[in-house]
Amino acid sequence: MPEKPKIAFYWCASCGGCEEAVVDLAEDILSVVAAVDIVLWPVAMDFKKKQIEAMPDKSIAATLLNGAIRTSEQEEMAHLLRRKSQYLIAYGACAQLGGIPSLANQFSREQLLRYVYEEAPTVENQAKTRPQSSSQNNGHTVTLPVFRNLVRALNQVVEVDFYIPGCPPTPKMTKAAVVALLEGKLPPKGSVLAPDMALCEQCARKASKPADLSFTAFKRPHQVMLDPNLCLLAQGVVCMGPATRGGCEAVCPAGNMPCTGCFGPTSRVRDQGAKMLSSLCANVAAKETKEIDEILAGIPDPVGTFYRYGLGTSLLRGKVSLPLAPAQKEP
Amino acid sequence: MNTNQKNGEVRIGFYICHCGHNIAGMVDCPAVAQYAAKLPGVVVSRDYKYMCSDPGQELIQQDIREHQLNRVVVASCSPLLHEHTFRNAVAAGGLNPFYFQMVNIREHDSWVTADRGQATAKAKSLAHAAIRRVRFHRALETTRAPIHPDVLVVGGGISGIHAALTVANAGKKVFLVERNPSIGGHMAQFDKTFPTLDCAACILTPKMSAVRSHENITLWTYSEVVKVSGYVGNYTVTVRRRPRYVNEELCVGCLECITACVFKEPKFADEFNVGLSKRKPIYIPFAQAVPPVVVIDPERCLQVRTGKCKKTCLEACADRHAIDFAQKEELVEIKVGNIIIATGFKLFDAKRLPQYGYGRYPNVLTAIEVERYVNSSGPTAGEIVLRDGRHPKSVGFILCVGSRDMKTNRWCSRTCCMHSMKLAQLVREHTDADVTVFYMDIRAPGKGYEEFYDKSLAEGIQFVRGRVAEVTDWALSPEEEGKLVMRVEDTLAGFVRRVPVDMIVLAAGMEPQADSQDVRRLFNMSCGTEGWFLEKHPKLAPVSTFTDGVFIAGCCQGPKDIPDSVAQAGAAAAEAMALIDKGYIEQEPNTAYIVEADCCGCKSCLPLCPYTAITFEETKQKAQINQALCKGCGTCVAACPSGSIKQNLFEDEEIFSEIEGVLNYA
Amino acid sequence: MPDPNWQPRIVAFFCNWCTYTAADLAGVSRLKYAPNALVIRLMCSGRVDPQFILDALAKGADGVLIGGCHLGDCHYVEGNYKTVRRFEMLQRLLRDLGIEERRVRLEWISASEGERVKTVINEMVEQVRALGPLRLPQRQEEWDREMTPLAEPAGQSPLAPQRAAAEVAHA
Amino acid sequence: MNSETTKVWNQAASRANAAAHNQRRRVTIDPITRLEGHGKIDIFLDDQGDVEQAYLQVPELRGFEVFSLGRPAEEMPQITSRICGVCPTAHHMASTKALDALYQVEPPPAARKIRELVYNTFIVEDHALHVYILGGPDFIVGPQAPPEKRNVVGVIEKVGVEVGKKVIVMRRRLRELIAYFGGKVIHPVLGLPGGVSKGLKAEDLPPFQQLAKDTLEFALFTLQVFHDIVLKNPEYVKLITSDAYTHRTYYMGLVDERNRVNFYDGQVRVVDATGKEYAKFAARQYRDFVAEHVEPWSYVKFCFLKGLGWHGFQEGPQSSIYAVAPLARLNVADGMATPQAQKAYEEFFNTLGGKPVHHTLANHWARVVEMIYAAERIVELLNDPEILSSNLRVIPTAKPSVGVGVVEAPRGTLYHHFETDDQGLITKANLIVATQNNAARIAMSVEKAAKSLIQKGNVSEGLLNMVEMAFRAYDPCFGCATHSLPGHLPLCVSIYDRQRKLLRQLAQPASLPPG
Repeated sequence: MPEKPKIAFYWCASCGGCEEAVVDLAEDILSVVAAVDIVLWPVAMDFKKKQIEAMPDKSIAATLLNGAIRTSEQEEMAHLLRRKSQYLIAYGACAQLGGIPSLANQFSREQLLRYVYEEAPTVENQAKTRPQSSSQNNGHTVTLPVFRNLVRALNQVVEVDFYIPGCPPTPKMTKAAVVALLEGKLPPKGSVLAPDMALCEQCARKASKPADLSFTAFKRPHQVMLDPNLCLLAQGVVCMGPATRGGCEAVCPAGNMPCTGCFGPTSRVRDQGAKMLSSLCANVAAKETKEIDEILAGIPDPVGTFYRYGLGTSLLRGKVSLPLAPAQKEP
Repeated sequence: MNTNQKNGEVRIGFYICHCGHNIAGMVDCPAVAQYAAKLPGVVVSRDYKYMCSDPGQELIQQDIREHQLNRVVVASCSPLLHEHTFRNAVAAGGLNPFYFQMVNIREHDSWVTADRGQATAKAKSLAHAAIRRVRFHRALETTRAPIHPDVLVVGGGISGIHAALTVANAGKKVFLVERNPSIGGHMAQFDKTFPTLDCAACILTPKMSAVRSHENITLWTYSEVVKVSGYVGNYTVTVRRRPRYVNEELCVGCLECITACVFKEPKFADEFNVGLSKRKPIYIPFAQAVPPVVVIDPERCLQVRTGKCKKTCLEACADRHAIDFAQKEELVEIKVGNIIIATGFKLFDAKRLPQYGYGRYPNVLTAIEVERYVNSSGPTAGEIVLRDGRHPKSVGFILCVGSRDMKTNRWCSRTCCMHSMKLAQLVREHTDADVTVFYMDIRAPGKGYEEFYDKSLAEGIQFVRGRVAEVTDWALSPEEEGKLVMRVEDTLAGFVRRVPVDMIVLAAGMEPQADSQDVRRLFNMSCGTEGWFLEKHPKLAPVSTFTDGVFIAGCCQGPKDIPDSVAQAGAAAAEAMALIDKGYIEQEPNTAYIVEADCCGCKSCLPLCPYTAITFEETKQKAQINQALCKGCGTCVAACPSGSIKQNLFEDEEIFSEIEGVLNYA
Repeated sequence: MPDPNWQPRIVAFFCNWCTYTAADLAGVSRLKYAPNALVIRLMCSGRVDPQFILDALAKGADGVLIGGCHLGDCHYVEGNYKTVRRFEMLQRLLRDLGIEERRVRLEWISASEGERVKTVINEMVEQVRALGPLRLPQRQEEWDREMTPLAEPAGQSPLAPQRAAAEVAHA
Repeated sequence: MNSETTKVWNQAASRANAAAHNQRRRVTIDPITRLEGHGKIDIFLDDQGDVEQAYLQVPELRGFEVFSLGRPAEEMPQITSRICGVCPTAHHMASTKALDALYQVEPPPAARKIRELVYNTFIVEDHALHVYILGGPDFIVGPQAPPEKRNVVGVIEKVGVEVGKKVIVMRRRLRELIAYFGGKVIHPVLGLPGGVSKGLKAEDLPPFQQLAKDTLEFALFTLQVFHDIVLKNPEYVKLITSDAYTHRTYYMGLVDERNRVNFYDGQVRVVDATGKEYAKFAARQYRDFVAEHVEPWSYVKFCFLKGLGWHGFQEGPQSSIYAVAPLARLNVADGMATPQAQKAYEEFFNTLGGKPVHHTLANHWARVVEMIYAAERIVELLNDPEILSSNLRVIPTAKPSVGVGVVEAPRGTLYHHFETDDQGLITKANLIVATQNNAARIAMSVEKAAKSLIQKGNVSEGLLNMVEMAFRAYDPCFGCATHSLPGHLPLCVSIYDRQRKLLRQLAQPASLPPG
């Protein structure tokens, strides 16, 4: 029988939701598994890194890698799998856009470590001990991976062939992508394997949006009784749907909450946040700067609102004035 | 289409223009050309003395043929000036004209940069941007929109009248809208006109009645434009017609109603005679008014104000029933293709210069007042008298009142010198008073104007060079008793003089109309800082504005005399007719369009379009842009959250590549 | 560290009808001003996509200037109102991302205000000069330098020793 | 320890020794990269080749507390759920409850019930995952079974493919219920201060009631499986109660007003090694009782009882270390709130010799008891007419300042603590998660297992699994623990000799199913 295509799954700085998403293929996953030869799946099965290294380059048909990249180890694995795979696929928002972890790019590495290990309310650490990439403990040298200054999306570390968006991606899309892989029916390199149309298309509330909507106030979800049928923007709640790639079938609006943009922008947009900002603000009703500012004050956290999942891959990539910690010695 | 556009490879020709020394004087053109030559895609890179010249354009066409260019970049002056020239050149070379990009290195570089090195560097950056940008250009077709042949003329002064007649004589329909009850404007108030001293009425009245009788002219006096929408070739204009309570068709101007009015005596200031005479609530603006019909002043008429009046006027007009108190204000909507603005000027209010005592000393007059005095149909039937009825023995003219003055208006009103000399001569003619003209400079730069100055001198009019410091009735010597004394430094004699006279005439300058800002917004024009309407180009498009199909004539554009006003009016008429006879206007293909496959129907763009060009296609559940209505501002393009709206000539890629370009050259 | 012969680089987005024309007027009037502003012409300030501003900064601009018609004078009725609304929010966003508000400026300059083009650009250049270089491309390069050890072939990677040991093991 | 096991060990051990000798004592079985961020264990031997010290490490960190600063508080349920995609519902709910406290709003009864319904559904689904797929293999298939059998495939062979299917289908249906309310099952969106975003439509109730029935049936069936396969096997019971897997520490868990186990709400109760109540407190007081200790060799912070102070990794009377998760919950509670669960609860303690039970491996059994309670609770809630009410929200009006929320995550007590400005923007956040509470005890379990099993440098695959069992019983989630990466901890053990040379590295797969 002909050799089955080798597939690898791998995770970096992710929450595991992407892995669960694969598991959520439920019954379907069996058919997928039957068709391929999974050579690497950390949460699921044993493997030897040596086996991967021993493989000829490009001998893995495709690697689906989820999670952002924050440590030296994750970088190294990304490079290894890039070498060994014909297709490297960024799976999920973190690998594709940096994801929620990349919100950390608004803060410095030092801020992060200081708070977590010294300032957090429950920490008792007079000695100001901090995890070290290499530490001595009664004569034992114990090592940890290096914690980078920035959170990165996969394509900021290695070349990426395809992207499967979502936090997490839907089983449906995952299956479709794997099938496309198996049948070799792949779009041009660099494509996002999801519809290239914004989410509203799929939203049950679409028809309820008035044609002449302009904003006299922005409301935060907890401040209003949310109408389960009316377009959330029409209710003054910021919904990222118009600036977000479709494919999830508008599950968050179905849960009566606004879209927060996890599928990222369409292929025609370079910076999802800037675009959403542009369209929202242009439609603000007020003309006087003072009134405009009052209305816009209804969006207290522009970064978190417009770049919830994409700060790491936005045009600015994070807070540009962050002090950099000197590149640490590898253990 | 020429084959150059078929093959995928981009072949750019780059040309930098010396513009004589205008550019080459500050920018090292050969260096820029060498720099550009090395940029990707550039196959030809040249510098040339005058790109806009025929040989310059021919150069481009040749290269297109010989080097199979499929993109052209010209670095020269502002695209607002020559973009079309070069597009045509490119088209003549067999290339779609929109494979062209222009770089403005004159207005934006060589003319504004002091250092040659910096200017050259800037030119390179700008060139780099254009070379990157042009790569993304696509073949586009200009679209044509039909032009409505009718023309609107706003303002019934000499400029408006002449423009209206010119257009009407060419067989086009014209709407002439005038705010006052009669057309004629300031010129109708003049007695004679310089430098020929022929009677203003004699030359104006025929034109006025011609307007009335012209089959192609619809004259709406006592009316104002209140709303304008649409664009060149297709304007929709709303005009408010105020009720004059007199049916223009029925009134024959017999004026019996005026005699019959319950007010036995005229007791209200007469606007035409600038308050020097009185009129009744029902009146005719002036003898030669057009339309020659009476008008009822709603502020004054008892019937209109209180509804309690014997209405003796009605009886007087019993046979014609021309008087109609039932008249109401009406809004009329008309469609026109072009608009000529001739809203004129307002005179400087001499009271703003208290040192001249206007309004404090009865015998300090303004030029226009004297103008009315000397006019035989004026308040004194041509007699120049002091307020006490005596004839002045001496008269002084103060020039530049509210002109060339940092405290009021900086500009020269251009007509006051001539106007004052004219009045001076008329004063001499009507009285034998001594006339002294106090001036800063005599400006007589027109045909026969200098001669007119000589004539004034010959007639014994005194000219004292110096700006009058103050006018006072405080006599310091017996001969100053009962006179107005002008204190002035005679800058030629070099000492301060006190000159006692009986009458002082202030040559008040011209100012933009009080409501020029509103009018500007109404017609989407720009104003200069002084408030005069801004022409598209001071030299090359003096009667055009930045809004296509809106032209300006006469003093609304800036102070000028009658000949200039008439000339401009003719020019404006000609511009309008040029468009009309062409029959259509070419629209820059910079419209926005929606890629249907990309649009998710989020409706974010719909409220943004001021021209309602974007509509929502219910069946497809997608937005659409009506190319005919789109003006190409690109606001919706910037706002489309999924990047599904594109703009011809201003595609995202084009602008991003321009950004890269300008930043690329370090 | 800042390079001594650094000159501020400002990308200017000017609307065709007012500010671009005003800049032409400044030229016709031969007003001399700083050469640091590079003008990109758009039909209306309403076309200025916030992406353009971020992209300009990310690609090396030290400042961005947007010029449009005065409010109420927009050639397209209300385009500039959309601009000012976007601008207000963008300023907050930039502040949160560590970019000084004074690097991005919105100015209404009518076609007749050539003098104002000169003043605004000169001011802008000076205030950006005072802020110093933004150098985002360089900064992002510096950010990514921490990765370089791993960008090299696996052999040189920090975990090499372990792997070496491993090879021995399986020899 | 039975002879079979011993045999396997000795064979493996001798192989290993030979290998070690050939390669000058530098053997590496290298799966380390599989374990990035998912924890690794370094074991240091002394000259005799006995264990000197073992380090359980977690090498990752994301710093949610920091990048939450300045964000609107109401976004926390959705942001913090990204701490872990395996138990997003736990984080979502803890944050949501913190928001109730922050805005001082009491959700309407229906909203509270929907939250509880979703939460208990999540508990069953997650416990099922562990019992059958993650931890289960150790028992169902057996600790001595070869690694390739020690996963869901092996489980299915043992219990039959029908059961395997049943598990997968059951989990899918339960997750569909969560998605119904939460929009998504991974990272749901229903939680708002003062309520939930979405209610239950009458027409959708019947299928869910059916699901509830099936769930209870499934839970009871699971107990049966546990009986048949585990409890009927004296070997297992011996293993469970063996000293290698026993620690005398404090226990912490959430209890209702009658001190019965509750996952969603109640007071936190702490009992000492003798089962005596050490403390009982409301969530907002957690800072008086819980403290975190930092070690330079791990990104995870180790919790201990603040009042007692940090005394290192030790058990017994000196210990300030406590455990959470199923066993702990049963230990701190006086009983279960539902009949069937209560029965199972009593049986649990009777069999294992009364409260408190200190045997780490008993967690598996406790987990099954909890499944039954959760299932019964689901039945109750779905038969409560109020569940259909459309009164689901109270709009907060109070000025926000501080809010602490606590829930029992499947892996133990979970605290979310937020402070905000008047606008409700986060000014301070602190998150103490299940596995962090357990971290110290897990480390101890591992070291204890290692010490008791590794002698004279003899190391074997079998050992590794025994060590792995020591912590897998906790079903630790180091993703949660560091607010960083998830992972039903796959294990890598590195063993160093006296010269601190890497002696060996051993690895086991974590056991999610390939299908």
